[in-house]
Amino acid sequence: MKMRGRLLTVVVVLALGSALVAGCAQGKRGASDGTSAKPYRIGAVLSLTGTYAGLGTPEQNAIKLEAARINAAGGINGRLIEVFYEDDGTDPAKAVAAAARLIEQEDVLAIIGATGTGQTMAIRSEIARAGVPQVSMAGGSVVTDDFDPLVFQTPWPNRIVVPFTLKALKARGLTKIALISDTSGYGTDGHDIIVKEAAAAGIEVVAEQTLNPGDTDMTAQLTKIKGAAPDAILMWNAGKEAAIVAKNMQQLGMKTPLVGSPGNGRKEFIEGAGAAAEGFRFAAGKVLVPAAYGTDSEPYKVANDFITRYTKAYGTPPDIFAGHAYDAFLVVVDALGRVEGDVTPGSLRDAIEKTSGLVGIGGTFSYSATDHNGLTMEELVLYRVADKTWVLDQ
Amino acid sequence: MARFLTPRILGRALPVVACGVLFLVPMLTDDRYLFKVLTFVGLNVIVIAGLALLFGFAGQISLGHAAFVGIGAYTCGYLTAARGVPWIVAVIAGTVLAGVGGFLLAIPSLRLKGHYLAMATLGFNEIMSVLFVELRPVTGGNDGLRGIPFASIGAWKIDTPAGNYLLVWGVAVVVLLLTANIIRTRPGRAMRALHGSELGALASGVDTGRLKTEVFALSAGIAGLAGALYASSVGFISPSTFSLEFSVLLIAMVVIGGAGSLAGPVAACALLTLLPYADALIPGLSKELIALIQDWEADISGFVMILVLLFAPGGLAALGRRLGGTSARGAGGVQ
Amino acid sequence: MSLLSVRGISKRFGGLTAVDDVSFEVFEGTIKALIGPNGAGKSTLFNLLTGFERPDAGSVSFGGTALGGKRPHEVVRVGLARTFQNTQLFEEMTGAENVLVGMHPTMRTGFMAGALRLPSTRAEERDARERVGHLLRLVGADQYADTPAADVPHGVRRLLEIARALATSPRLLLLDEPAAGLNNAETRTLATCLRRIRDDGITILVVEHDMGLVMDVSEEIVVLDRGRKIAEGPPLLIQKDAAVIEAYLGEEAVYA
Amino acid sequence: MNSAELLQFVASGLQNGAVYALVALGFTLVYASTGIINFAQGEFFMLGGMLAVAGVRAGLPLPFAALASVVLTASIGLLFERVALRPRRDSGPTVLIIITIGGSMVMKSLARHAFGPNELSLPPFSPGVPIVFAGASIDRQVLWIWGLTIVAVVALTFLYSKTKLGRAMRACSLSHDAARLMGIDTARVVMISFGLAAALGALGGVAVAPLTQTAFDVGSRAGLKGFAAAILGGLGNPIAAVVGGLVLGLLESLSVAFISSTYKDAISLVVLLAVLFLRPQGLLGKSRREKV
Repeated sequence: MKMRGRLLTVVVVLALGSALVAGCAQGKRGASDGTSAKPYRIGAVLSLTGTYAGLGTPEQNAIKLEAARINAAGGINGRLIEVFYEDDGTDPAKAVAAAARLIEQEDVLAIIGATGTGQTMAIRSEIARAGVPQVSMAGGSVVTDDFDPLVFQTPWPNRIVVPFTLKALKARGLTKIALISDTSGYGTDGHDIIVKEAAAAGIEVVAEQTLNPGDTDMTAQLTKIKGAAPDAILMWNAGKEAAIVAKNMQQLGMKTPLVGSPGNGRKEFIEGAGAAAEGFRFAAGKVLVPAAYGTDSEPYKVANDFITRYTKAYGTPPDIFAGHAYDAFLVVVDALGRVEGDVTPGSLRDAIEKTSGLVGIGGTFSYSATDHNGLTMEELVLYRVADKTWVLDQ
Repeated sequence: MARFLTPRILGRALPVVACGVLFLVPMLTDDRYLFKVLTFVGLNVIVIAGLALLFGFAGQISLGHAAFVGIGAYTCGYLTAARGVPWIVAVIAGTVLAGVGGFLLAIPSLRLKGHYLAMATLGFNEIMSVLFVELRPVTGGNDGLRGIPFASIGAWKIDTPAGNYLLVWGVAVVVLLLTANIIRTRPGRAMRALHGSELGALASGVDTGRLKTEVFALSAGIAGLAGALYASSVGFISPSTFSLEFSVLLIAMVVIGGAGSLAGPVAACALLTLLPYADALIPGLSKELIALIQDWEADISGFVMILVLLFAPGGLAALGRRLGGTSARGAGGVQ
Repeated sequence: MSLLSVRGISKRFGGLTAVDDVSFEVFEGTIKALIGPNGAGKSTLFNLLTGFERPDAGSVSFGGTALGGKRPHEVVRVGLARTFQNTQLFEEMTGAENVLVGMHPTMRTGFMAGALRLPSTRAEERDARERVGHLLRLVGADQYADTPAADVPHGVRRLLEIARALATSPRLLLLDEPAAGLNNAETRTLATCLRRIRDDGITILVVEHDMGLVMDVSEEIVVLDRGRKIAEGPPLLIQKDAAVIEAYLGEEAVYA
Repeated sequence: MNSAELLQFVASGLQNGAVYALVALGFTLVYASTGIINFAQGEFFMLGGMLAVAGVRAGLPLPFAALASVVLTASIGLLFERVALRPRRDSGPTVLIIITIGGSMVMKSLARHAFGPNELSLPPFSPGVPIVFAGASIDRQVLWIWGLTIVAVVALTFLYSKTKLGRAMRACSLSHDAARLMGIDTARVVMISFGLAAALGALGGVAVAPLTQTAFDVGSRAGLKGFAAAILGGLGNPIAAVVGGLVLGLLESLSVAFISSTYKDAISLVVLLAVLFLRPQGLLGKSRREKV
């Protein structure tokens, strides 16, 4: 009896507490209603801790920077923008709770996020139920391939990058490739598309190896690859293992060209791989070397401006993830400015879908009723690492 | 006279009041976020009830319970989303399959104790994590399994957060009552005896080998049940949810709650599950403070774990007993 | 009538022969003592009888059935219960709960029935608690029914263990040094208790160092030395046995 | 597959294996004197690498930065034992284990606050082209890792067998009460073993960082592998820890060579479980009989 009593006391306390909290939460919401010219409320679900902390942090930096800039200039339609950040800890379940909170307690008009593909997919049911548009910064093809009218995406998905990379390989006469990809969502997605598209691009995949995030030595996989004698090694991953692959190749005396994914466009890769990074090639948007846009073009100015301000604010130039977040925020803000009549999640979604020729960091976005990624291969260029920095590989 | 009656009256009245309040929440609020968070608490409470049996009472450690939750979740998710199996059948299948998994893991682990059992179950969790990623036709790999339908029994569909909350807590309360009953009767005593002294238990005629496998299977099955409910509550599952860290967190909840207690681990589970959402549940915090709390959440959890155990080695259960003024008893003390 | 019959049982640990070709009988309704200097193999012999160790040779039969290959809990179910030299109580459970665990083999409630608290479970539970109360009174530990075993005085711990063994409804009770650590008064209580148990029809085989107790209660004594049986007979004869005296003198020479 | 390739796989296995061994040594050291598994051991590995990077960034020459990092991590280990574990020394192992889990969460998260979420690089100890041996090429840093592992094992073996402290540690591993009766200050011994374990973990972290870079979250995996290696070899003796580490490393690289790189971790875990089920005391452990 005693134990049952205690057990139920716990349950009672819990229930009473939640009821109390519920009341307060409602009170809070009631108070915020009916204010005129209140700010537009935007939610952001980011991985600020956990595995993707290295991606979510620059994303938050970029959004904060842009929100402050727009608010300093008077906001949109005379209304300020208020961004509510939620950390999903790189956990899908937490992302769901975060999205529910943004929708229920903060009454947001749109959600930017999530950082990762898994988290992006996880919050879909919340998004769908509330009819709130979502602009994801995750690169998984599945985000827009598995089409949802409410979900938009700013990074270049593998569906675009892979054919571009394969074309670039073919153009350079590298037709026999070995593939090494990691077992994360990004790597698996890339792997599948590469295998599917290779034949059409005139490329033969002669070896396939995987690595696990956290692996510290890839000489075993590379020794297998070496035996297959490929023209080039195509690596698809985003983590710190990329630098190890490059260094292990150098250690094994492999002169085979190494080609990577946009996920490798991080200065940590160049630092980590050191001399082994020289000659490494990968496809990505033009943000890394804005001159690729042409120095008098609009995109150049946008990118250069962002890079300058970001560097000034945070002491380090933005990486591609900061760029994706800039774009996601820009897409929402741009649409807010174009909504006619009442701004509701529904009208905002329609406005986002009508986005056309919007110059961002990752490229020029034009969404349509069937394309919620809005980018094309035109936005991509091939980079090469030379003298510890990125140069265009012509 | 009244003095002696009080605990009995309380003992009878509290369950009714508790359930009443718990199930009144949906009438007091319609905040779906609140329901989501409380649903997570309820799901974890279910897992903890089973793990408290296995670890807190029978003394058998498992660092693989997240994998059992995963087995339940993927079984239910796959069967309902891809095969169109009725929800209730899928939940039973998930529960049974996780239980069978626990049984199969328990048999070779019988000889293992302490750290070795920890390693074996931990290894099992890691192997299952690899399988959740690689068995893509069933699990959807890293992209996860989407479009898992809500719970439904016949034509009745439980598709609102409030309904889901009631469903999960309904199951949680039933599981808690059943486990509490088990603890107070013959199998529960045998478990506590096994924990206290395996030799003593054997000499009392307890088939400890069989008992271990039974408790392991039961505990894994309960974890699978929670997993199945998780799948239909969230509608999306992916491998990272059922990681080793989750298993470790579950064990931490039981230890912080206090071995040999059910109420303690349930309280610890509620506290640790709510911690990440504390900012949202306590109204009136500034945005800066909220961001700070989110940023430092892992530090806070870690410190809380250390502090609780430093100042209450018997866990919350012992702390509660001390505050409640009950005379000092053995660390178990469950009647 | 012979209840337990041990035939040529042996056990080796590495190079050491702990029990060497020992045979003896225990007759129903008697108290038999097993004595010998330290390291004579008494505890090992107990472990062999109760399934905690497997003999290398020899056989044990109990009430006509062979115990060979039976595991400890199966041995208990056949009707052979034991206590330990280092008491193996469940420290966090109360005295009554400790004894209730001993009722395990005679009770039937499984996980399902326990979880649902069926009427049959409640009835069984009530009966069991009644019997536990009776057993605690029998051994004289009833005032510790609600005390966690960890807080029970040393002397009573042994009584609790005896009560727990009795709870399994044994025909033969194996007691491993029940008087160790008891004072004189407690030992006298123990002797009374043992006789009462015997009078209830339960046969007792006891390993004991306290010669006063052994001579007082036992009807027959087996003496082991270095794994071998060196003597067997009624107390008065054993006291005069030359081999036994030599074995114990040898021990005194070492330990004096 | 030719012999040079096979040798390359073996070299790869031994490289990872040596790292696992260094972490496993830390587990084994703490286990021997306290009977608990220190789940924060992987974080000492992480701290070793991170603090060395911080030292280099602060302008310290690499050898000093490495040394300072090992010493600092050892002090953190001592402090952790003193503040968080000593007060609960008499509680059961599970309570202590959960405290170490709490400690690892705090250390990992604090490292993220201090050093940021991105990976950091450390220059190699002795830059230069890889050594080629019978067709297999080996990075110079790997020689450092092997050398440090050997030094650590020799030093530990010497410590255990020849010094007073080592004897005290072995006495503690058998029984704290008995050790206290022998006049050994068990609290001090436990604290020193924590310090040494932290130093060993840090040494591994420093030695590996030039090869793999380091980040706030490398500790969990290192801890997992080290724990597995310690269990595989048999808890409580340094040689067994090293054998466990090397076997685990070889299992992984040979899985890549002959089976599949995707399942290499799963395969090595299955082998680990098989060893555990068939020989619970590990490959080199002595079976411990339970006294009735």
